[in-house]
Amino acid sequence: MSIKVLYFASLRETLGYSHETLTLPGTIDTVAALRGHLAKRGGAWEALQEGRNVRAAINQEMVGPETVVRDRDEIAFFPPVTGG
Amino acid sequence: MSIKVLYFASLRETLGYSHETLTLPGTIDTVAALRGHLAKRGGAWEALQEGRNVRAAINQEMVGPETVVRDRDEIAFFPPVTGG
Amino acid sequence: MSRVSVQEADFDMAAETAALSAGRGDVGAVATFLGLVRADKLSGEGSEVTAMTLEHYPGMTEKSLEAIIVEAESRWSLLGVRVIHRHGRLLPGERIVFVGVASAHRGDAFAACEFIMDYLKTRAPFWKKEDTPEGGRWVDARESDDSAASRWET
Amino acid sequence: MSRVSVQEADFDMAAETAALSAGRGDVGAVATFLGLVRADKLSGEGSEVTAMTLEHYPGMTEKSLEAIIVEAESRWSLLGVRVIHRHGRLLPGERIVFVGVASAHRGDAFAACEFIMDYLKTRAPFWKKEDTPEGGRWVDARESDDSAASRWET
Repeated sequence: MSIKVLYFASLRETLGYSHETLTLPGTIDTVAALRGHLAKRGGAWEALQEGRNVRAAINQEMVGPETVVRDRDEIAFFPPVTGG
Repeated sequence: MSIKVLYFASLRETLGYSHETLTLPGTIDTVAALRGHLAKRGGAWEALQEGRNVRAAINQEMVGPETVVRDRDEIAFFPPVTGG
Repeated sequence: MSRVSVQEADFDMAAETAALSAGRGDVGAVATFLGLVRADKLSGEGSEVTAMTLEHYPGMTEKSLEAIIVEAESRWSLLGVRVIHRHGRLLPGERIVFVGVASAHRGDAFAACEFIMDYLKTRAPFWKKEDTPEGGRWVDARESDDSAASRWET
Repeated sequence: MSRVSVQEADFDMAAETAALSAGRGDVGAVATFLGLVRADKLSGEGSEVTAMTLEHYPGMTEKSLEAIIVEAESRWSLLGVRVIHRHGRLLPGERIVFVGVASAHRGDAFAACEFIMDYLKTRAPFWKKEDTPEGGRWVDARESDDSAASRWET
């Protein structure tokens, strides 16, 4: 399946990417699995490893790690929010 | 002793007085005693009887019934406040 | 500028709010409250309110509001407080009361603003009389105002 | 007028507050909150903040703020809500966020205004980066914001 991934704030700066389009194998079917998949790129990408303080949204709604990722989803990763 | 007494809002309208200067016998030495003294005038003044929902201030500070009244005090009686 | 005003005249909420943080870099939060005359305010059943007249106890009103602010300042870390309360005859939709509180953080600003309003409602000597097509009627004190104020007592 | 705005431009708090009660007789209470850039805001130790840059997630910010308002409306009896949040580069003393809530009674207005700010602080995708003489630093999320938001969960 094909998804769009967005990165924001300090995570965007750490990774050096604001967004990318990915084609995923069918085994990567949850937010947690996607994070693990990306963290395996190594280097800066280890910022996405399990246990790091990263939040996720799918199609612009906050989601937990077990939420299912579907074809054409827009998935965002970012640090805890600090607005207001 | 000589005191000034003020009446406000519905109590002022009921009594038909906004203020008066009173010379009190020495036996009238608390707010409660003063209320009883005034209520004995009868008629509309019974609005000041014990048990009626009347608040008191001495020298512009809210006080309870047992507060002592002193010479030259400014004493106010009024219903519960409803501002804001 | 004094931080308490009891006046017949209307006020400029924007200027009052701006003054609470003007020229300083330590204010991160300003909470405000604005109370307005409602046309549908009812003391029990009854009809539309055509006007409201606010009576007060000159001298004591200012003193009681100042005391409420001092109490708020002893409870929270505040950088500025402004209270304005009008008296006289007001029409529906008109401003009655303004409370503005500045602080470094929002928690202090919100709590102090609500505290000041709750105490004002039970301790500041103002009384409302509503004009209706059937005549004037004094507004009864509300039980809910007493319970709101008593929340702050430990 | 939309009740949520996410914009670079400054806003007119007086006009926004007035709009919440304009032309209606049922609003008795308007609670507002204004958040400002502090010059002394510290992420840990550090020096003066010379500017603040707010990044956000376009689209999601508006959706999340709208969802927070809908949640507030389900909890309290509200007559109007307005939320404005700025992004981009802001100087100390500049306005960041405005929340205004109109209701018949003050209890609902205060609670909903504070609830919206608490949820905004933990759920709306904005991130602050402070400029200091030593360079830029991302602001860390505060534990106190999580606990403020969790107060509202039953």
